Amino acid sequence: MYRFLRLPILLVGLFMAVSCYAVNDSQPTLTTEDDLGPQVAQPIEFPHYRHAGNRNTVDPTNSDPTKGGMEINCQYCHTYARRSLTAGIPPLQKCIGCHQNIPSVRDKPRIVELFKYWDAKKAVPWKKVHDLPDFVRFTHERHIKRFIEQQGRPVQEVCGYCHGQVKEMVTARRQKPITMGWCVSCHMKEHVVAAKADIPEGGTPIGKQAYWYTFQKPAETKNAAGELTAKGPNDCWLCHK
Amino acid sequence: MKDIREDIAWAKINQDVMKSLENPRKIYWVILFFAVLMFAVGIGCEVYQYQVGMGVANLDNPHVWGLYIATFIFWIGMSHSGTLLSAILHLMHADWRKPIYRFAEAMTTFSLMTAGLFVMVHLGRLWQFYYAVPYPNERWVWPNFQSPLLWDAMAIFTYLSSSVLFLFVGMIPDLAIARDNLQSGWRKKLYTLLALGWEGTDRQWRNFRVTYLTIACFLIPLAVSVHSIVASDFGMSQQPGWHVTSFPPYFVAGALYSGCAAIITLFIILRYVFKFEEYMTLPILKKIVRLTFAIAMVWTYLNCVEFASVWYSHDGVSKDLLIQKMTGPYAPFWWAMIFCGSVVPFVFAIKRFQTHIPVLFATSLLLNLGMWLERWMIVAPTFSHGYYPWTWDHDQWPSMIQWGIVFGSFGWFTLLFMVFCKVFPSVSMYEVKEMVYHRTLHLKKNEIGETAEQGAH
Amino acid sequence: MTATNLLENWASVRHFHPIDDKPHDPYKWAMAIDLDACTGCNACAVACYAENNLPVVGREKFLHGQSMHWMRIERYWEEDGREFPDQGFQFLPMMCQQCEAAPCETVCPVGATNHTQDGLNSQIYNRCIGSRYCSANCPFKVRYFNWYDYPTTENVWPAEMNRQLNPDVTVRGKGVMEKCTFCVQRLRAAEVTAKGEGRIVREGEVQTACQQACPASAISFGNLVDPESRVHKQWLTQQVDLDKDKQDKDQKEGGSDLRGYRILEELRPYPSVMYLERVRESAV
Amino acid sequence: MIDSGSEKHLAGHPFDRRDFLKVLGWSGTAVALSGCGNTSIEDGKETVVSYVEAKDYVIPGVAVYFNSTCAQCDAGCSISGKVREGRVLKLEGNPDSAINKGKMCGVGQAGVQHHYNPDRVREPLLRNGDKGETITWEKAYALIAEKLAAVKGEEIAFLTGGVSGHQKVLLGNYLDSLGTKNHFVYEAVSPGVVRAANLKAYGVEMPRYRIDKAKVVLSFGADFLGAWVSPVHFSQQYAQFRRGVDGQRGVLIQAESKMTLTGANADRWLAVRPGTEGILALGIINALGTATGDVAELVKGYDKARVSRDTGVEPSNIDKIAALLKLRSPSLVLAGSAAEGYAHGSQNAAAINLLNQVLGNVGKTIEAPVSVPFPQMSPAKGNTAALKTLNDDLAAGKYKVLFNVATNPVFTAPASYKFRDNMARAGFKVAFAHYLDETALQADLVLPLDSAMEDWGTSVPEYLTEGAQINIQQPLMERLHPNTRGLGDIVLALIKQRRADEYKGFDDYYGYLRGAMLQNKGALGGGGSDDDNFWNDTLSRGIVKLAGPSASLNASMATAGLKLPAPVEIDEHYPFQLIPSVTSSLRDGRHTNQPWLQESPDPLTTIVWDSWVEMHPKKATEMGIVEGDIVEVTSKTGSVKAQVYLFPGIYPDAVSIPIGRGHDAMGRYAKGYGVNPFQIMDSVFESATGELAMHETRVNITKTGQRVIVVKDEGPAGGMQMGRKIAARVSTDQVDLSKEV
Repeated sequence: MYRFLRLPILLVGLFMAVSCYAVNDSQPTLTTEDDLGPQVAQPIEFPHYRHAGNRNTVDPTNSDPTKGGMEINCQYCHTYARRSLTAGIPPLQKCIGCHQNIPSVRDKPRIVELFKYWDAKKAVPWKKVHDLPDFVRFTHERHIKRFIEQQGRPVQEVCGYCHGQVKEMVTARRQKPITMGWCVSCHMKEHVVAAKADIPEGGTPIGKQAYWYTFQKPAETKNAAGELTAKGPNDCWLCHK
Repeated sequence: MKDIREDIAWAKINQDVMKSLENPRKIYWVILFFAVLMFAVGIGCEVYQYQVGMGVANLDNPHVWGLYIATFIFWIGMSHSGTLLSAILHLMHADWRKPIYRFAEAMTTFSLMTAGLFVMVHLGRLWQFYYAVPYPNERWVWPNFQSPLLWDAMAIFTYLSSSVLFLFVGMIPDLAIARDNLQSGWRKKLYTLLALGWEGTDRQWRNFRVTYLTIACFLIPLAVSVHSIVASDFGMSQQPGWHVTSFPPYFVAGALYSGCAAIITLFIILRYVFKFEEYMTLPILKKIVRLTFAIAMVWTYLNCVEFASVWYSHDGVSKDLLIQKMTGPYAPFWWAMIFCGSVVPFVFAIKRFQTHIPVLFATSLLLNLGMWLERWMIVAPTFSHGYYPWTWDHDQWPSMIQWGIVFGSFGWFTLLFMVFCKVFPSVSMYEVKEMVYHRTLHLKKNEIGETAEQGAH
Repeated sequence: MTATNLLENWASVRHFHPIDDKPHDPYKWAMAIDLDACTGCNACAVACYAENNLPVVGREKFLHGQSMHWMRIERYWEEDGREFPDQGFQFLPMMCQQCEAAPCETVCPVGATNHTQDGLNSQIYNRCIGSRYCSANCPFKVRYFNWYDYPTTENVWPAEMNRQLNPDVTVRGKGVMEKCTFCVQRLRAAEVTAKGEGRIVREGEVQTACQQACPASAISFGNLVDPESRVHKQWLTQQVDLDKDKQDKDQKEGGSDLRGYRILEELRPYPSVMYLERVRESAV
Repeated sequence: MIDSGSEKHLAGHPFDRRDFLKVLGWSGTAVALSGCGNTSIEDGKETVVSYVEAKDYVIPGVAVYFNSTCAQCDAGCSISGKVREGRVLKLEGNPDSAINKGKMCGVGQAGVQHHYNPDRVREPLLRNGDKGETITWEKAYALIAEKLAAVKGEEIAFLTGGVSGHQKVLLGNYLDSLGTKNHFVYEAVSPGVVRAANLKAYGVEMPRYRIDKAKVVLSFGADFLGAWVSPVHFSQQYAQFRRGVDGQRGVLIQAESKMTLTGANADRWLAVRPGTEGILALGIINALGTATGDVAELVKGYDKARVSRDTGVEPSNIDKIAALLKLRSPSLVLAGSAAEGYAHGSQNAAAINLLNQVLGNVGKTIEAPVSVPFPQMSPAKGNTAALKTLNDDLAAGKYKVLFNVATNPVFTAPASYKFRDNMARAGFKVAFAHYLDETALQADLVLPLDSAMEDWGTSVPEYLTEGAQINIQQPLMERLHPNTRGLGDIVLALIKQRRADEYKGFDDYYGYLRGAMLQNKGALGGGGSDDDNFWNDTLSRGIVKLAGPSASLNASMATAGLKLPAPVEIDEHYPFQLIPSVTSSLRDGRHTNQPWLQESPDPLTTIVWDSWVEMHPKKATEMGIVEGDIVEVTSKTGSVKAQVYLFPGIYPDAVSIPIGRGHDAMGRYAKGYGVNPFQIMDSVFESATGELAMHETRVNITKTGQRVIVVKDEGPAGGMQMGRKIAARVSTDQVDLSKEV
């Protein structure tokens, strides 16, 4: 006899469930290590682990190419990152510059392939792995300045925030979601502000604080360790323009 | 004359209304055919516009809104009459509403749906409309809750869902009747599903009454708010001609006005097409006509209020605009609006015409035209004569694509409405029975009273 | 913005009006245009086309009023019945006034146009759904809508011509609103550089394209908060304040002898562009 | 910035000097055009841009600026090209240049649209009936050699625009080698008459005008803000002039029959009866009352009443101007195209120059010009008389081979010249062309030229400002089309056919140019520095500044021969004077195919993409003409049909049609838009110089009955502000400018 109430109850229940989800879970799942992007086929299978990976402690000369890397700084090759929006791929000249002096691997297939490009004076057509939508203008420069140069954090850690554990990969593969919410989630966090003590006289207040705008002024926010913290800027026109 | 024959049998009511579902007059199919045709034209235009860009509507840079927004307001306005007839008159115990509220309610729902379409059609990037929906998303961005347009979207959506609910709830007993009158077929299945197991028990009736009344009470403020919010799309902006505090009541009055006019039109059509002469009687029509006349006068008054407030304010720009409306390129339309909206309704004041079907039909169409023009006159002239003289526009004439989509919307509405009337009982059987019952009760009372009086002597 | 953001500090996300207790710091980009120096030559408008990837819409679309010039040069003269405009014309470069209390911002249903912390009125193309409410509410009518998909329209950017497109500026597709950005791509680059060096952007370090091109140097642009900037000095001298009600000269009886004014400032959108009136020699 | 000398060797490969100019990772439309395209992360779909070799300063995502010279007009502004990933994106002004000081006009900025223009000629084309057949350069050179071998030196003619610098030297040598002296330097719009009048009055063709020093500028139709001589430079001076000398704001008075951009900026604009500018000048001398001797004698008859009657300028205005000129000194009087465009143009200009002398401006606001110390590099100035001579010679069948270097006389010669037909009389016509314009279409062989962004060169502007300078032009990116060539390269290749021994040391024009520059290192200010350093330094600056010799002004008040005709009576059949106006964005029509310029509204009428006939509203009302009416403008020579725009800034008995539109070839943005007033221009010549008198055509206007909507930026409110304070104006007595920043 209450049959006619079934549909309304169902509808109301559904609505409530959706609402509860909306309120509770308005911040979508963001960072997961296993959220791997697709494996991208590259013209040359560049071994990141070999270049950037940790040294093999047992065999410090790294004679076995399958174990241990050279611990080369990311910025040694991706030199544009600290000066430009894009991290870029180094000119082929850079690869050759080292490899012409490493005769031991000269006849390895990848290196042979590399020299083929060099002889033909053709750039290697690397595929983009972290390809953001065209209306997103992420700046590498600012993030490197902020975290590596101002705060002195390790390079691989800083790059790894967004690129994951590249030093363990062969060719790079996307590990983080890199969606807008994911970017924003980091900008909403309270980060430690590295106030360099030695800002020269006449340095502007902005030199001492990591953030642009006083309305988000970090000055009063301190974390448990007593360090100043602040959120990242929250301005659409930083990335979209 | 009486609103309805008191001697009409309940079985005949069932029979008549159920018959309307089966065999309307041939003209029904003609109307349906043209509705589909018009709708197809509209779809074609929209597809073209989607592909090529909004430019095909011949809108331009200062003049960014056109017929879409005007017609949007028009349809929103249409939706008010249903609420007026079914909810307000229900609360006021106006008995005569009973045979006609169902289709008025359907009209509300469908004109809201049509209005909603215009919001979409109007968007430059229709495919991104979901950005305006507040839901948790991976972008971590909410829509702008300050924007009247967002309030609008929400208000319309709420009103639409409530209207659908109201229409549906009010139909449950009738659906049960329809279910019980059929033996088999898809209709039987449909009615069975929708009747929600209605058996007509006392308890069900009691719950039904409460539910219905509650939704009715809920719907009235909603209806007023919807059009007030549509008005605030304009009133909250600072453009001359829009920035007027009297806009919300003005819009609501206009809405009721156009809604009533539309009811008269549809009344006449339904009465003929579905052979409802017995139920949609001329005395009822007369009542609507009088109501419409009253609202027309309210609208005229509010119109004058708008002009007066522009006039006594020291806002030169608004004054300029008003003069421009009266004398500029839009003058023919503006005067047509005044004529159709304020002069034509005096036909309704003439007793002879209050039940004269051809005259009423023509007049109601004119009123609708006037109300549509009113919306256009709100939207367009401000763009062509705003604050900044350099960007004053030539009279911006809508392209055929824009007209096509507006045209198509009428097809879409007619299509929905006609299909509804064919599938669902468009006259409320149980309420008409109630009405007849009440009338006979009244008679009986009179008889009893008379006898008692006689007996006293 | 997240739900938390929404619930906690909605107001601070939306309002950066000069009237509150939150002064702009360290940047507030503003402009001053000297109409007495402006010759109406259109160099600024062409510079804007070059810098900001503006489409050339062609004759037909221009006829329909669908042109896309972010910066337009308006030409006025006094039509008081005289036979010749013998006192010359007045030219007025008009573009988005980057209002502090911008009428366009509050009405956008999706928040595609917002106020940035450095006092710009941002327009986010990829967020825009094309309701065009912002343009409807703009008293200056300086917002331009992409009525067509110009990137794919014939002869807008045919092969080779498209190589000129500035990679720092999004090329807008159909259905989005656009407007003058004060060359935000240049501002942001300068801000990032300055910040990396622990200082603020210096006067003259960044120029808008129109300012850079203007042969008569009629346009000055800079950081209004920076006391060293020319714009700051100009605004100060002309007693023009972002908050219209704080302008001393308006209180002065009999008007002032200062040339600075902002267009439609009586509506109080607090525009960030000050114009200096054109001067006419009274001796001839 | 460009490192050429120190060739680095890396793994056996020499470092390519111009590698940085290569386009980096251009994947068609995808990169730039999909602005609102993909909305989510895409992995592995696009290719990353990378170099094989790169200079340290080449960073993807960061623009590099290279200095060069604008080639859009002859003013010689220095530019700084923004280059990213091997693409030139934008042209900005080079702040080091004394001419433009970092500023640019619209035409100059549209130079990128010339470079990237889709309608450029890409291959050498040989006429085959009505079609052009693609041939190789070798074949083209061989063909030229073959044709030249068959003719005598004097049967060869060269038609060019203004040339200067090493190009001029090389071209001169080539002409020498051919044994011809027939070099015609032609500019359709040139101040030829003014040059001649200046030479007479001041002893130099083009003195330095110091608008910035003047307190009053009285300009007789010199559109120095729009299109006259060096507009960007003058605009800067103008801004200075408005800001004031000693706190006093400069006053601009413009007298002309059709308002120009400069006129629109004037404090007082005088509508002068066409052709009576000289009379007005003499009338002002008379009103000044300071002249003595010959001059006083000359102006005696020019009393206010007569001058006012002749010129249409009110006597009160003449008084006011004379009073102002007396009061505020120094002043500057300019003679522009409106004064020189008549058969008595020289007389007009002489009278105007006389006014300058009477006012004592020579030496104050009219200064001696400087010139480069290399006379062979100084510019060959174009004029219209050259074309007239060439045309007559062609008609007489004097030439068998005609070389045309990127000029377009078929478009810019008056139809009465019948240039197209006369050109056909030359047996073999070679066109060096950017576009297949009207003239190139008549050629037998079309050689595609590099754009200014691909080519090497040097130039010396005609109008030099502070000190002499040689402008350097260098490639900003690699060739867009592999088969175009620089003019220098082509001439070098051709001269090698004649004098192989002399030029065998130069592989290409770049080599020639570098060699020539290094040879004169000392004189070019590079004495002491090593060759590579000097060269790199020169390229990175884009300008070589020199202490040039300064000519001296000779201020003789020669009144001899100065005789002004009375204003012409209205001709019944042709009641209007036609004023072909030069607009600031289209000039002589060579840039019409650049869409930014087509869509750049004309500053005065705000019309885009079309031509118009400017008419005074009063006259139009009399004739029942309204805006948008299509009228037929008929002269003795021909007629054109165009829309009417009612414009009060014109003398009522004159109509004006702008020059530059009305192409029937050239490209998609030029062809079919508007009309070409050259088609109805009568062949009347200035009596002293033989220049084409462009303002001497008289026309009749008839309604055709058609009407169109004028495509323009202004709305129906026109120039009215409707009581709003939009473009506000204040008079000098109500404002205190001294306190301003």
